[in-house]
Amino acid sequence: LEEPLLFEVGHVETTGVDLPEPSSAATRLGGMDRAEAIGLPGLSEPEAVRHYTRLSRQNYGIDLGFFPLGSCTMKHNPRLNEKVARMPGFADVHPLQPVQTVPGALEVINELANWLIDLTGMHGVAMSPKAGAHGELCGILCIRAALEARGDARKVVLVPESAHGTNPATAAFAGYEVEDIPATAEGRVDLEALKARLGPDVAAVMITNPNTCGLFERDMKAISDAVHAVGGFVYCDGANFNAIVGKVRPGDLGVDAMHINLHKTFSTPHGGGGPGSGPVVLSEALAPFGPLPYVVRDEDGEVHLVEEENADQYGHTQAFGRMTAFHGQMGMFTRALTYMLSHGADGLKQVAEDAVLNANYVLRSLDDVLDAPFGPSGPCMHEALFSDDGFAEDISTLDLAKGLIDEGYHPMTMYFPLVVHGAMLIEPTETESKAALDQFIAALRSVAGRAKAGDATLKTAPHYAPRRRLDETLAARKPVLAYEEPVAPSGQPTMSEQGGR
Amino acid sequence: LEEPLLFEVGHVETTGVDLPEPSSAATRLGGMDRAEAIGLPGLSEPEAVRHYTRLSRQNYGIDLGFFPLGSCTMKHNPRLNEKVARMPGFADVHPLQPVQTVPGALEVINELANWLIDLTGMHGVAMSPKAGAHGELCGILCIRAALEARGDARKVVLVPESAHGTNPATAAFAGYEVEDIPATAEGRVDLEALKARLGPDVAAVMITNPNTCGLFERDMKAISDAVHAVGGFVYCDGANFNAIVGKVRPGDLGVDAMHINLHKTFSTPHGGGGPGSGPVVLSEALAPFGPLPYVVRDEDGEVHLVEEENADQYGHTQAFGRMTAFHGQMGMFTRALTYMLSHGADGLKQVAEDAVLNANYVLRSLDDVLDAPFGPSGPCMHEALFSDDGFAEDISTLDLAKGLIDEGYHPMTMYFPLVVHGAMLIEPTETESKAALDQFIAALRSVAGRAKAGDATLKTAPHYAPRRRLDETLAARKPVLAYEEPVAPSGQPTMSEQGGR
Amino acid sequence: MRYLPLTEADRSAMLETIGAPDVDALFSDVPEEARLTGPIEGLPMHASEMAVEKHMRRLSKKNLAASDAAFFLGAGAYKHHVPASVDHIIQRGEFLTAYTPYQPEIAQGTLQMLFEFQTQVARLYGCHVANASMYDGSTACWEAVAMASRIARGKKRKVVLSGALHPHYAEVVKTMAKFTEDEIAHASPALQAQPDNDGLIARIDDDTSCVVVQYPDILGRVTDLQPIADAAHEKGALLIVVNTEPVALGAIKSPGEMGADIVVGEGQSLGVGLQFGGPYLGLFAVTSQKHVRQMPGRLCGETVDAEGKRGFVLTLSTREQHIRREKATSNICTNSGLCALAFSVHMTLLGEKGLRRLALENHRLACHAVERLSKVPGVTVLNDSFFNEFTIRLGTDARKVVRTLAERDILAGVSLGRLFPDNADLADGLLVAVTETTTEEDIETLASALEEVLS
Amino acid sequence: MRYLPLTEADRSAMLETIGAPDVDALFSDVPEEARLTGPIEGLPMHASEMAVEKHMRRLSKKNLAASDAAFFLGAGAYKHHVPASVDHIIQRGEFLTAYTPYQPEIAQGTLQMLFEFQTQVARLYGCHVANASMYDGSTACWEAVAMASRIARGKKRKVVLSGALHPHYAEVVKTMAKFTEDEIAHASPALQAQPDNDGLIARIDDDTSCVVVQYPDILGRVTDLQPIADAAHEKGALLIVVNTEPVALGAIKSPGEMGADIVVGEGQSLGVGLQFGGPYLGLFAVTSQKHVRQMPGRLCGETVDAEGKRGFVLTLSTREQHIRREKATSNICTNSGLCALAFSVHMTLLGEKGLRRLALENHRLACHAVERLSKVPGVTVLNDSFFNEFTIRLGTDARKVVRTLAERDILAGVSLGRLFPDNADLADGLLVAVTETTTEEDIETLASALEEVLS
Repeated sequence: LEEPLLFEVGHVETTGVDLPEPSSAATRLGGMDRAEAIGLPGLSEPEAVRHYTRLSRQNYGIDLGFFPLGSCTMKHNPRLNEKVARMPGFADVHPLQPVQTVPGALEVINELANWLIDLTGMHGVAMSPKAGAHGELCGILCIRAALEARGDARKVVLVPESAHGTNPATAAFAGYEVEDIPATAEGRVDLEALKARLGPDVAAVMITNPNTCGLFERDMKAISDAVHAVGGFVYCDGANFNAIVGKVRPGDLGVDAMHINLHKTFSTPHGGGGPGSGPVVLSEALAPFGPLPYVVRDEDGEVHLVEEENADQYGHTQAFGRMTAFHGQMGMFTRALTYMLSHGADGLKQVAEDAVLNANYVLRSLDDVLDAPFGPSGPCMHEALFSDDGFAEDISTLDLAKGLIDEGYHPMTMYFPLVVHGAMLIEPTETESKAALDQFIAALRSVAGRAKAGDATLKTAPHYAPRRRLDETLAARKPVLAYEEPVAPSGQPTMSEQGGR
Repeated sequence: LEEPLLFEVGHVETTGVDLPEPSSAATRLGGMDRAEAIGLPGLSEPEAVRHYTRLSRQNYGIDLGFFPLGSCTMKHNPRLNEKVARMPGFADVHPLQPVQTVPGALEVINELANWLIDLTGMHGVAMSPKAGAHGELCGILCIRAALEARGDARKVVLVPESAHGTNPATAAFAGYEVEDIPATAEGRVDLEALKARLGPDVAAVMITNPNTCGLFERDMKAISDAVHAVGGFVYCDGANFNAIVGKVRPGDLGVDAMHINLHKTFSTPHGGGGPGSGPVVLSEALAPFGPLPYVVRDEDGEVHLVEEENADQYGHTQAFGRMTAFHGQMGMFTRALTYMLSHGADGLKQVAEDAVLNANYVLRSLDDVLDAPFGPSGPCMHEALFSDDGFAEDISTLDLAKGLIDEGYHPMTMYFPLVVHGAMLIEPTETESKAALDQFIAALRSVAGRAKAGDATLKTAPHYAPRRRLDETLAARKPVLAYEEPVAPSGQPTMSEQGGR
Repeated sequence: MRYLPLTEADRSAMLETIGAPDVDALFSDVPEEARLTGPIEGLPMHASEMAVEKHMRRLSKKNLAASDAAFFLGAGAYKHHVPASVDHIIQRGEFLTAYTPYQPEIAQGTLQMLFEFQTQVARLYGCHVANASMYDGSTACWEAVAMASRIARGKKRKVVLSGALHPHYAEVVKTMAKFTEDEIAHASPALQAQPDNDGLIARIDDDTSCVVVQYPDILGRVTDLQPIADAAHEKGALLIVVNTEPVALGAIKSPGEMGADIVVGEGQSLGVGLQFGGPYLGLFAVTSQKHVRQMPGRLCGETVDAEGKRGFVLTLSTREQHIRREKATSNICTNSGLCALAFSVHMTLLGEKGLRRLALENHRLACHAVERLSKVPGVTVLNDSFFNEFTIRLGTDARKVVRTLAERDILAGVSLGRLFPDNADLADGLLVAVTETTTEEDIETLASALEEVLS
Repeated sequence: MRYLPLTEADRSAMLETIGAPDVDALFSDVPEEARLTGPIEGLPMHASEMAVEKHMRRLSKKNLAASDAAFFLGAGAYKHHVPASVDHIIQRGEFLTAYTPYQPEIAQGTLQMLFEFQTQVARLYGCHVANASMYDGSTACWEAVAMASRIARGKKRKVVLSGALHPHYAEVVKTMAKFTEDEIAHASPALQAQPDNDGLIARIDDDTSCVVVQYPDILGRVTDLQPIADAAHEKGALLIVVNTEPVALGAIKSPGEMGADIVVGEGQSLGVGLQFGGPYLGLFAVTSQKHVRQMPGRLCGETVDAEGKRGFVLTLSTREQHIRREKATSNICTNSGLCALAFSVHMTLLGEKGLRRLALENHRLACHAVERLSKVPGVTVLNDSFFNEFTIRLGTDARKVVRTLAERDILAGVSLGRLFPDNADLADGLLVAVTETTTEEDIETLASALEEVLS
């Protein structure tokens, strides 16, 4: 089923929305009336529904099968959350409505904030960041604001080699120099090496815990104490919070700031690449610097919106500014709060336990056919890490991953973390059943066997997907980033001959 | 992607609905507590969503492609209709609520009834029939009630050979003997033959207009007059109303009763086989006998529900009874009314015009490669009819149809009407674009060429569908109509080894 | 028009291919005097999605939605919580916009679902085989009576209906019987704690093709059906059991276990919702293999494809009217496919554990309501046994009480006067249903309001 | 727990495979003093779908939904009618639950949609290339400023912001600039019929990396940008144009036509809805090919697969932080994929014809509102030009008037006092937005209420 481009089937005269014909009255557009053709083809509703339904079927999604993606926590998205987000009182309210008309919306933000604070053992939370990386930036800016407030112009942020790429990018964006922290042979931060580097020039250490090798940083508290001892702050990347939610509170380990990906741990849908949401929980030391706007509940239980004009009133005078125009990802807040209320404190603890149980089950069901570099040192957390050790010479991790597509699965995370050669990182999450894992394990065992035997058909996989391997080099060398109508000698220039199936 | 049966993946201890654990309090169930295991496996929500999403992908639907089904009017189902049907005031009201609490629901029924009356030029409408066949039965029962009311015990209903199978079935169900009416070589009812058969024993004639050959019965008015002249009634099968909606009113042609398939002409979704809805419009002679309950609007504009107890008050004392427990297919009424309001009188006329235009375009774009038995006599209405004349000896209409599946299409209606050998009936409807028709025509020309050339691969088509040809004989000879767990020697009896992909 | 893809240019090009001067030429077979020249008068012209939605929302808001009231209506239609994922699944285009699965190669989704549905219904009912759904409970009930007549081959003409059968169901049977000339024995029920099973049994004779009872019955009573089954079978009659609340069967014995031959019912409780009465979902099952070929409606069966893979098809369709014409076994053509899907998804989400818990939660709240309402001065509870619905007597015309309470957004139940308008003896009866959606606060609201109104 | 498929039996079997005595053994790396032994205190336990839905509905009902009011708010977020099919499509599991399309073989649906989206945005903006979306308009605006700095390679440090730029957007730019040490030139706008373009031009100097203007501006004014573009280019600065109402571009000239280098904006108007401010949709496009590799965010490009079939991939990702780490061109990782889909579907349904009609219908109703409101004693209309939003002066504190009217379910607009709390000169200004969802009755309601309140 091939589907042509919209620009090949649509017409500028077709519309799927009935609107009155324009009247001939004079406009008051300042003489800027748009005269030229824009080039936007339309489709009637039947055509549009079919176009997008067909396109959708070229996608893979959680609703169709398992996503063994490390660090991405692709879990089931409950349908209740979608229903709640569409309630008119949430979906159909304007961010600048008089606050008297939106107490329920403010309560949602406040309730969710309280859940996040309680689950992490922290002191405050900045709700407005729009995604994980935006949350990281917010956290680092809080740290910088706190340091500046005490007149401390530190220059360096320490980041482990195995960190998500967003960590060093964020630190650089906030004006810091980034230095690596080495890892032990066991895949954890080298505490002694870190201590040796710490000093008065270090603004912060950014740690991921559980780390990107799927291991818990046993020395986390000692790391925090050491960083605090030299006047620095500890930023924790919360992308892997799903492994410990309800089991461990980062605040108890000395963390100063941590972003929470609501689209990972709290199951707001990924949507093919967003929207996400990245609130940042903050320690007592950093909370005063959190950005505007935010929401507080007073002693009478009433909720209030704090913005620039009334920050004094609520004692929040040191905010470092505003990260986005409005209040953050409200549509994600309603979903995440619904998810939390559904699970409750007991259910969230079970989430972490089942996620870790599933990961260890995958690890131990595969470590006889795939090399698990940190397997011997004990259980993993929520994800299982393997290397390409033992593959036939010309078969790569990428080949194995594309072979998995032919078995009906999305590939795992590949070549990350960088500390392991040909890394494969598998995070099953708690919403996969044992039966689903058993099927996946059987499929992966089979592909792994072919990789070891040097099965050449893996080099050209996938064979049964909507597309064979795509030429990414061509795409980057000669970028075609927008459609352009072919110059047609005659006939209909907007309808290609390529056809619709 | 194979999907196992629910009974192979589910467990009786698994549930996707959180409910409190039963208390130990005594029950008041009359001692009839259900003790034995029932055998109903459950799935958690993630598993259930995936099970049904995967199943859905083995289906074909209008959202995916064109349905060239004659007599079935598979048109686009607007999404607004789905949204409206889910409004709480329609979806969440009980049929026995005090009428004072449901004036809006009664207005919907009344508004829709008025649209149907105006569009058909009839006098009244029975809204409660649940589907087309149920509506036919309702219409025939009205006729029988009217005849009985005048003490007239007629025994015969005349039905054309080309009629839908439901017509004779309905007449038989209502206690009538069914006799055929012959057709002319042109594919229409033979008026003279009909007149010759008419007499005082004929209760009714059941006609489909446009008929199942896709032709308008030119002599409809003359037929009606002749039937009325001998004291009989004219029933018109409304399955093909889409061809003439807004262009011709059946009431103007002397029809006494006609059911309307809301799930055809008025676009309520087929849903893989229902629910439908089959209101029956009635002439002045039959309207007094329509069943209860129904809805009337008084002179003050107020709407009232008429049931057994208050039929006197509204002068509806001759109702033949009740066809169903409640008020009919309310959920379909809201969708159909939404559809009508969207199109309006002008849009509905355009519907018929575009439907007929599309059908004639298909007819004339194919009649050089396929035999069109009634093609020479002039334009068709909303569907184009072809025969298997010219196919290679061992290739059947069925083979061609299954070959069309491999081209990405649902087959057309086959072997119906019976009056044409190897008939293929194609109804494009008005919601297919010219581009979609051109693709279909190209595909059908290609398959027709193969059928003429005797391409043996057609005999085993489809090759690219989720299943190859299925053994229907086996299914009927040894019916397996419910799942039974295999007797497992050990382990988990509810989990087959067959696996999920 | 947003739903019509043809452009004016398309129309011209197509007319040219056809060789017609204009669209009206295609309608030349329609006698000119019958051809309308413009849009039908008196009807509005096309309207935008926004305008139509506004109009329909206005009508919707005129109704009191069940969720906005203290709600106690039942009598054959029950308000249950439907999981959000049910609606998500039935809105998948591949289910919503699919055709009847006559082409099994591209309809395995619908067919496998129907096979699972049939199995679920058969097990719930304690039966051998269930069909792929019917219009609703009342028409399924009639189809069962007609099937019993077919099995009796016209030699037995009497149908015995329990007085405690839903009166609308009885009305549908009587309406149809007028035309098929079956004789219907029926009377309205007496307000007693126990149904009059002995009286019913006494009415069964050798001319009886079937006996129809409801379980739990219209007054909410639960009784052992085995004696009735035995009595019917002794006279060569079939026992047809009607169930209007499938959730009950998570708590009480199945009709199949107690000797029923045909079990029919309304499936609306699971997945479908109230919808002012339709579309609903008729369930139909038989306990004996020998009756399968006499069943009405569609059946989905297992088979294999040309490569030997398991697959599903509609089968035994020689019973159906599109094939068998005047010899068909039922009036059903379209059924309730999408409602069957909703039912099946909801049942799958529940599973046996969830269904049993749901049933017991309904019963627990109903027990609480019985206890609370029995303390209201003037109220007498009729039932000894019940599941989630029971009858109370108010000592005054219940219809008026219902209307009065409706003004306060309390939908107190279904008055027996509405169901049995011809029987004044029942006028003070009120049928009260309680489900998992009912809160203790709702029950208190009803009880307090009754205390006030009845004093 | 309805979302957790493991049964107790599964858990035991899995622990056995792992060789662990219990689940807690898997958490042995967590120091014992940090391990929680029971559920976190003070938080509720798990709840049924029904209970959670009820709680959330209660919170939802505390808010006044825009559809239940006479509604005139804009200022960067607009209420438009979104066709029902848009929501249907974004709820398809294959779109909703898909991951970022890093595996193009099984993500062509998302990728082709993004390619179409990029083309639609580029054409709407009169640009060459658009990216695959950003968080929202305000962050896109900041990313544009940062991009201009990158292009200036740190040699130019000054950013000139128009006073008529949305103050929240200006605030975001200023916040970020504090850390990157760009110098921001900005002042709040004067209440004049025409924006002070000459003043803006006068502030551009050789140290200016970019000039940022909004079009239509925060007061609703529409002005020719070409002179500003020319002035900027003369000093080697880039012109960044911000648009917060994409519907406007169906009626007025595109920024690309008038010399903009980077065009950014908020896409919420099409497909996305109000949602109390998020998630929204940042649009980002450039007019020159040479700036493509400096763009932030994801880009989708056309290529071929191993069989030569056309396909799409994410490309030029060496700009992105997951690859380039501290050298990345932006802070974006996750973007607004699903909102981009909603925008693209809505735009496809409109098409050029629909977009133009929609724009003119907005403008027609806005003209009507201007006319009607100008007749209210005490009201002065500021604008000469506008699209669907304009500024009126009330002669009294507009914030108070807004609050008073809100009590009558009239959401009268956004007061300039709320947007510019520090500038008392603006306190009597009210920004009024009118779209196709506004009825003439709504306008009359507002006008009458203002007559009453201002008298």
